[in-house]
Amino acid sequence: MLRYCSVVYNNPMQLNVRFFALYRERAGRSTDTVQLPEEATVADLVREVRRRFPRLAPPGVNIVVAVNTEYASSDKKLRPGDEICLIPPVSGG
Amino acid sequence: MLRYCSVVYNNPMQLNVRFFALYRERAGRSTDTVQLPEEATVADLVREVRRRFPRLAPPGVNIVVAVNTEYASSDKKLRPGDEICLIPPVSGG
Amino acid sequence: MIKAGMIEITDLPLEPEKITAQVCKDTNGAVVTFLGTTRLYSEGKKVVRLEYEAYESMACKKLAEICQEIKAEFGVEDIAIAHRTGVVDIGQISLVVAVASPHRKEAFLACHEIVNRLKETVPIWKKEFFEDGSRWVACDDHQFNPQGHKH
Amino acid sequence: MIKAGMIEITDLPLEPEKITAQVCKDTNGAVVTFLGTTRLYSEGKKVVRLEYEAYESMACKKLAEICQEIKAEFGVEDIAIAHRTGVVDIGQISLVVAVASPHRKEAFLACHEIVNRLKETVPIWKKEFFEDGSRWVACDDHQFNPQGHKH
Repeated sequence: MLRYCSVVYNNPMQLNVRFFALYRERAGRSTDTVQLPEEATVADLVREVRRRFPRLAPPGVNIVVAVNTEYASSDKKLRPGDEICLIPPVSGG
Repeated sequence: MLRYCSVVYNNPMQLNVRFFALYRERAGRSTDTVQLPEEATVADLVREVRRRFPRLAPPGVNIVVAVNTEYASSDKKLRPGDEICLIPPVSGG
Repeated sequence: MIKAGMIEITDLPLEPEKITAQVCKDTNGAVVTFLGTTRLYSEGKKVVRLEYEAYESMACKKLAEICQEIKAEFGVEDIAIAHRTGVVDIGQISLVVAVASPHRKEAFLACHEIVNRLKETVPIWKKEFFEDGSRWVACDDHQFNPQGHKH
Repeated sequence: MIKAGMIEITDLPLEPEKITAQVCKDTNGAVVTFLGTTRLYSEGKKVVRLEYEAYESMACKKLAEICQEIKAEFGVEDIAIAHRTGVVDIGQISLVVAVASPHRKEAFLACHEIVNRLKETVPIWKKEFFEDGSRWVACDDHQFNPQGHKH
């Protein structure tokens, strides 16, 4: 835990996150910046975003994430500069 | 046979036949008038038309007939005034 | 030229937008349109132009029957069909079938099946003109066998 | 607005003729066009208008991927897709998918499957506005359960 905290504060990644549709409305904004430790995963990101915006989605609902315009699994490692978007259930057509 | 002949010549039906597409070209005309005995069937009509236009279709090929804008079976009885058309294989679309 | 409801057989160029517009209603969410267009090649041979001939009154009636069958089988309400006759140049439209329904699956299946049935039963004929001859499509078995052995 | 080849996402009204025209070639004999239009009723409730939102760059890429898959699976070459964003009034067109191929079967199946996949994977969202409220379509399981029992 100590190491985790030191990474967060000494060498954090700053990541821009985009919200669309339902998530944009619930977050009350289109973008947000979150700080995560180096080597953080999509799951870490979702945890942090849920902490910042508790009303985004109920706990039992999976939040889908796209990294660099590709759907990402929860264990995918994030890198500085990644384009991260939260994708609510799609309904085009 | 005698009775058949007397029907043909004493009380014949005069029927107008229309030809389309391949049959029109092979008959060299769009319409023809054939005389058939009363109570003649589609099969009788086809036989008479084949006699008049031997190059319409090879002997082994079935000639489809429409009577009053409906596909007709070979045993269908014809009546004066029927609209009779010879229908080559269709290829619309 | 013959027109009955949303069925039309005409020797004028077809206008797909107008035909499709006939089936659009605000209760329909899906509109599927099929265009049959004349191809440059037929079985590897270059086609110069096509000619369509129709037994108009019967063709119109058969198309109306197909519409009734399809409406009953697929539960769709809105169908428009137009078929062109006469000379149709390469790349031009010979057939338009438009089907609209609340949901897409029925519209796709119904439109496809209309075209299938049309090609089986509607008295319309297509003649292909090549550089060195012509033929009525689908009439190959009507060729006389020069040896006279065909039955 | 984003456009890549025959894929377009735009907040301007869609023009189906122009999109369909892109896939017409004289080697194709069949053109199947799907129009998605906004319906007056959604699950029995009267809709006033709709709004579409897209993650444009990813939506465009996903549509291009679907096109590649469909071309490989169905052997078709010519596909055009346009999706509208922003406010779309009732009866207007939100989606156009046009597929052309030498023969009709592939065009029908490919066009249908493109629409199916689009609705599953492409990041575009539809919001329905009713007289008494609004909802993002497909997001029903994102409602918070007031009793807190939902998992």
